Amino acid sequence: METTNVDYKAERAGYYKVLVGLLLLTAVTFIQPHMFMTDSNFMVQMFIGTVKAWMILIYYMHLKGEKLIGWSVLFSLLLVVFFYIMVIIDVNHFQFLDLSHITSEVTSSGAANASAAH
Amino acid sequence: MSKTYFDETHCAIGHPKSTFMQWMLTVDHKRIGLMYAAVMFTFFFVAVATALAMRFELFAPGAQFMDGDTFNQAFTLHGVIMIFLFIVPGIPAIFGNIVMPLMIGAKDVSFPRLNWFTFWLYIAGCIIAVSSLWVGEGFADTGWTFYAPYSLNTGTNVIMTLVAAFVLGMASILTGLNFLVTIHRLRAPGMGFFQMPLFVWGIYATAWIQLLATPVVGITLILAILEKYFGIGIFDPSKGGDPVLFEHLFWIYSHPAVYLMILPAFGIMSEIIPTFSRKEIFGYRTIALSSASIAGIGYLVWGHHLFTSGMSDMAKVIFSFLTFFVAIPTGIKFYDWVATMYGGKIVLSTPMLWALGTLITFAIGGLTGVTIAMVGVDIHLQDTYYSVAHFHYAMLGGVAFLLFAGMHYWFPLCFGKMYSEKHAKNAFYLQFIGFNMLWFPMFIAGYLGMPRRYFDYLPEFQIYHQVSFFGAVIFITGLVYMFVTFYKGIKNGEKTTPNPWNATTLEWHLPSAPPPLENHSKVPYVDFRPYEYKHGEPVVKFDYVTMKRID
Amino acid sequence: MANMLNGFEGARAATFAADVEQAIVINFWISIVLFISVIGPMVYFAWKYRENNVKDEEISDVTHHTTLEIVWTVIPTALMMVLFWFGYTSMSALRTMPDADTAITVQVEGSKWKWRYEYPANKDGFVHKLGGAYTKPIQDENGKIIEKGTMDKSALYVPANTNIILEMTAPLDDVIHAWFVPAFRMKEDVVPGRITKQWFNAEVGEYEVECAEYCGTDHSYMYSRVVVLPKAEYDAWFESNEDTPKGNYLKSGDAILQQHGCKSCHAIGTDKVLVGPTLNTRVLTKEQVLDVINNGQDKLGYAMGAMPGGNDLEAMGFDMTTAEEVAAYVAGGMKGEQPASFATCSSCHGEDGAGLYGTSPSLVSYDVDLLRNVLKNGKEGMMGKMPAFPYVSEEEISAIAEHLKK
Amino acid sequence: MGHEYVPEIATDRDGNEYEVQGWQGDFYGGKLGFWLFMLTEVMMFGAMFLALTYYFSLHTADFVNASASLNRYLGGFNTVILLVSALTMGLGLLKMRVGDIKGAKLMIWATIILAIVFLGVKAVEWTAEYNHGVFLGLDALQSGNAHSKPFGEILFFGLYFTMTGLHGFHIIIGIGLMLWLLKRINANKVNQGHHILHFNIALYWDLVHLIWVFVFPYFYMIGAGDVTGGAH
Ligand code: HEA
Ligand code: HEA
Ligand code: HEC
Ligand code: CUA
Ligand SMILES: [Cu+2]
Repeated sequence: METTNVDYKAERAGYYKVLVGLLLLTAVTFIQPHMFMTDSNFMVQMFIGTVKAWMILIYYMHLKGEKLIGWSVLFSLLLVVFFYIMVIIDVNHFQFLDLSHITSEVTSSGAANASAAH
Repeated sequence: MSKTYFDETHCAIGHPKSTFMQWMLTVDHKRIGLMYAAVMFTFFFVAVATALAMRFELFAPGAQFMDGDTFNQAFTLHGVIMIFLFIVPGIPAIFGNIVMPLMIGAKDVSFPRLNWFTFWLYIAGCIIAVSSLWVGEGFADTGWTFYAPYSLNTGTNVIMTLVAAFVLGMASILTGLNFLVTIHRLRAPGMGFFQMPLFVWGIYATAWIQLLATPVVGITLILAILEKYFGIGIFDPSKGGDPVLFEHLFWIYSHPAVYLMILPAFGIMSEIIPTFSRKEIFGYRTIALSSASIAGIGYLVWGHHLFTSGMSDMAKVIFSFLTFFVAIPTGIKFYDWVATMYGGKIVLSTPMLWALGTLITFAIGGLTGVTIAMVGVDIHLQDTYYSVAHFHYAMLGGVAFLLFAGMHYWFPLCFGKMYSEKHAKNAFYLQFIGFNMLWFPMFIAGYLGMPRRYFDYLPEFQIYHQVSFFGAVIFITGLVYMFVTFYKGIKNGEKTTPNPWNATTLEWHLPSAPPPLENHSKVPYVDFRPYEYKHGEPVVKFDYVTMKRID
Repeated sequence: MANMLNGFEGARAATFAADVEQAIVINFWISIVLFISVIGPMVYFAWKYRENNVKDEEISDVTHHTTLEIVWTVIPTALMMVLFWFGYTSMSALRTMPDADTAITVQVEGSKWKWRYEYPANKDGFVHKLGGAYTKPIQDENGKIIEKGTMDKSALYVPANTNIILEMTAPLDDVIHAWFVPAFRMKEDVVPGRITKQWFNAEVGEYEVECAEYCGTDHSYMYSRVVVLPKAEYDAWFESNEDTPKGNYLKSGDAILQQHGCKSCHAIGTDKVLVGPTLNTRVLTKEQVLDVINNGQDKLGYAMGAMPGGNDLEAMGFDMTTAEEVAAYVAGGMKGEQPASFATCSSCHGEDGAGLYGTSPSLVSYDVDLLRNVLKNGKEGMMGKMPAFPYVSEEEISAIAEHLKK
Repeated sequence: MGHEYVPEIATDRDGNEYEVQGWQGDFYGGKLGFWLFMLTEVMMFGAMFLALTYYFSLHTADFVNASASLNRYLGGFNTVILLVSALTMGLGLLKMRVGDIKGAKLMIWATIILAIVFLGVKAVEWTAEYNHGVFLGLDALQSGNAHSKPFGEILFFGLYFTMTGLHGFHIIIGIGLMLWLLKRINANKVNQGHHILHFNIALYWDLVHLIWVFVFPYFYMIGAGDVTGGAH
């Protein structure tokens, strides 16, 4: 990043704008479970997270206009996504999952009590 | 006579007087590369000794001189050293350091001090790994795969081995990072990505794997350590944890890791074949791009190690399908290399012998890899000696053989001297024969149902193990022979010119052999392809003082 | 037992073995073709263009040939897809479970280092439980094998030409194993916490089972066998309450210890410490006793409850400074003068350390109560962790106790 | 280092001159290197989120239950703290780039203080959980005893302590790095013309924030709302 020609005021204003955006999104994070789309809570939360992450990457981390770095980031994210897809496909297609101990709901009689008391 | 990198060096801290300290603190990429070689070679002999001990034990059914536990520690030690201390850092740490910056006309890597630090991190990892032999309950007995829950239950010193693997992983990441930045930033002016020598492409593809795959195994090992200490439950079935998840996470790294090993080795092949065919390489671009695509596709196929793990059948089919697509770019490379030989003038010097020998052994290693990529067949062959033979053909007959090829090829560059061609060739023949005798019978034994990691076996398999034993003896004799030849070469080999092979790439256009401290006297301008030959002579010639082209 | 891998050669032992074999053969020929397509030209070029056969001016400078490049991309790709297809179909044959109604479902448990099989109840409601550990080969001093290893009668007995489904798992505190029959070309891991299944349909014969997933000390001895019987013979046995179609198991204490795999961890008759202590007589070491005095012991499940350790013990009047002395006394087999603070111990373990009527453990012998509790609850101590063996029956426990007394 | 470094010149056959990029004083190289390092962090946390998602897909209800018992307000407070600290960090870098060394230092101090507040809140949370009997090694997270929680909850809390712990560890390292940065600034090793260190530490801090952006909703928010009883 060049140090010449820094438009201090404009960049500072940019920082504040992004901050406001992020704060707003955080607020949405908080009210969403009580207000809207409550049945897909997890998805919405992750979506908001992604938007926030994108803003941080682009503005705070100056990814805008960075070709090489941008593609590298994208590539590694795509890899992670592929790992998720395959691993989750695998476990959810495991034929004998319902019979298996690791998915049984209750670990012991004690746990049954504990969750009953919940 | 001008000074070489043996005579002077830059240091990480201060300017020590003693030669010893100058080596310890050096930031010069060539010295660091040599030190890696020396250390690896030392540990390597530990692993070879364990391998020989295992072969002794397997000479006949029944316990010879080891019990089950000792044998289990032996193959773990062998696997861990071979993989984490030797072959994963292997070619990148040695030749990536020594020749890659020379090949792109750089003065050093991008972060020379980080390079120095990485070397010592590597040493720390080695020390932790090896010292766990004597600390606590002895070396881990988990196999190099550390499968949970076995690694969580066993009483041996798994934690130290895990920590060592983690530290070595860090070193590997930092090496990759350093090389990536170097290749992106420090190429000589005019050298685009498609003017880079193919070894640099191999290192580049490998560096991406080191960078992006290693952290996954790093965190997996940390999770295993936390599991052992705090019982977080992730891999513990009695708390709902799933052992299969560990296998996924482990192989997400460890499969790409096998391509991390082989890609720079392929790079060496791509250097040697055109040089000794006196001819420009066939299909430069496809070879370069296939390195990249092997690295890319390599991330997608880890599941082929889980064909019998209790993974869902759906995932088995998908992973089997994807696995075949790594074989295709590899095949393309093979055809390109052979096509390079067409119409050339083939000089069978020792490096070329090793390269051609490897074409044979790795073809066997790779094609048997394709066999076990067939899911129905792998259900029979998984965890038998068939897969052991496959990966020794791939790692020893592929990576280590090409490392040897590279050692012969760049020997004059590193030391300015030449080994005895006659002895080097004899050593090659011994090893080539010994190797095939050692591992080929194991394909048959594995197919007939000889499981791996057995210290005692059913009498039917004895004949295969015995042939294999004699193969090992021949092989290791050849190995020792080779190292003696090298040693003699270093001590009192003939002096050589900077370009004894008539090679074309930039590392041969140096003012002296061994190279001076800051490499090329001036950075050249690159407006040529890496392997240009005309009538068997390199096209590009330099004035080694001004580094201007004079052809 | 002339040939341990009985039945392998035929390659038709199980119905789907032929599919796998076919896939292997196809792969073999395709591999040969591909190998020759690379190595053939290589050898030829190395010979034809050898150094002194080529003049410098004759060296060609081809670097591209589009048609060739397409050919050597497309044809191998097609061949790879052929291989994938046969890999896939042979896997489908192996992995498509038959209809459970027409098949026999056997529960398989793999644990360190034995295989156990549990059948569905027969007409009388009797449940056959088979399997056990492999008897290791015996070597003389020179390492020569004088007696081959054997499964004896412990095996999986199934009828011929019938679909058998195996429902497999491992105990939660155990590790992964794999049930592998080379002759059938089948294997699948046995994973603690998961249920995995495989099936087969085989012809009469005996076939070796091997553990193919590394599992520790005796991984190399975790064999079992599948004995496929003519249907009538199987049915006759299944409806009976005979132990196995080959007769009943020996009920001697030694045989029981062998069958349940106790001997892979415990030496009996020698002082060698394998994984757990030797089971000659119960001689605790000083370290073991000290460990219990300091940390207590609450895994055994005696009626009296957990044994207090450290501070709790002191609160009962035990003098911690004499711990060493007491430990030495117990380790020495309770001979010589009794340390004064052993009084605290004897309030639970009895004057002579022989335990109190099954409510607290004996310190000197493997009585039935100690055995029962250890087998039921497992035992975790300073030597390590012994898994529980809940399926060892009451008679068997008595027989073991009887045997250990000798 | 690198102040007096004069780049080398390479000359082609026609005598045209090209500046050679050396490893010394390579701002972009430093930045690229650091980004690559951060990618390794992404992969590392990616793998942990993978384990988390794995068990979430198996034990969705348990996860939601367990999440509901976390203190969302403290978590939310920490989110805001990190948000503001990312701002102060950014402003600090901006000031450095225009040569306002004093302002930059002030901003770095502000970031450090916010980071410490974050850790403080974390400590309060963990103590509360400990007192509730939910902590690594306590009975509730062991199997087979009277207090055992269901599998999903054991796994949720196991990963919760691991991941927030690792994140906290990153914050601690960040504080160390910032203190070191201040030292370098005072020694005039980092200044307007040579601020790659400041730049990279700012990037690091953003990464720490970025990870929290996912850690927070994944642990604290999936159990929010009317699906379950809400916070305790
Ligand atoms: C350097 C290391 C290396 C390399 C390069 C490879 C390369 C390959 N490997 Fe290998 N493999 C290992 C190291 C390696 N492997 C290790 C260490 C293990 C076991 C780990 C353990 O369990 O401990 C293993 C295990 C392993 C398994 C699991 C076996 C099991 O546990 O059951 C599988 C299954 O698919 C597999 C497949 C392949 C394939 C398809 C390739 C392909 O990349 C091969 C491509 C090469 C060729 C195809 C040959 C050359 C080309 C031609 C001759 C041209 C014509 C051919 C075609 C166009 C197809 N490997
Ligand atoms: C790079 C990897 C590598 C190499 C080279 C070797 C080399 C050899 N290995 Fe093995 N091996 C493994 C990696 C390797 N191995 C792994 C990962 C396992 C699995 C472990 C597990 O199950 O967990 C294994 C398992 C394994 C087994 C199976 C154990 C079992 O399952 O029961 C056996 C059995 O005989 C064996 C033997 C040998 C022998 C005789 C050699 C000989 O060929 C030894 C001679 C070696 C060489 C000749 C190499 C030469 C290289 C150099 C000399 C380099 C010099 C270095 C520098 C100058 C820097 N190895
Ligand atoms: C996987 C290995 C293993 C197997 C199989 C095994 N044990 Fe053990 N056993 C142990 C270990 C380890 C201990 C020691 C526990 C300790 O540290 O106190 C032990 C302890 C014991 C003890 C108590 C010893 C003492 O003095 O406190 C008895 C009795 C015992 N085992 C009997 C058996 C019997 C009977 C069987 C078979 C049915 C068996 N064990 C199978 C590993 C095993
Ligand atoms: Cu059980 Cu290997
Ligand atoms: Cu693989």
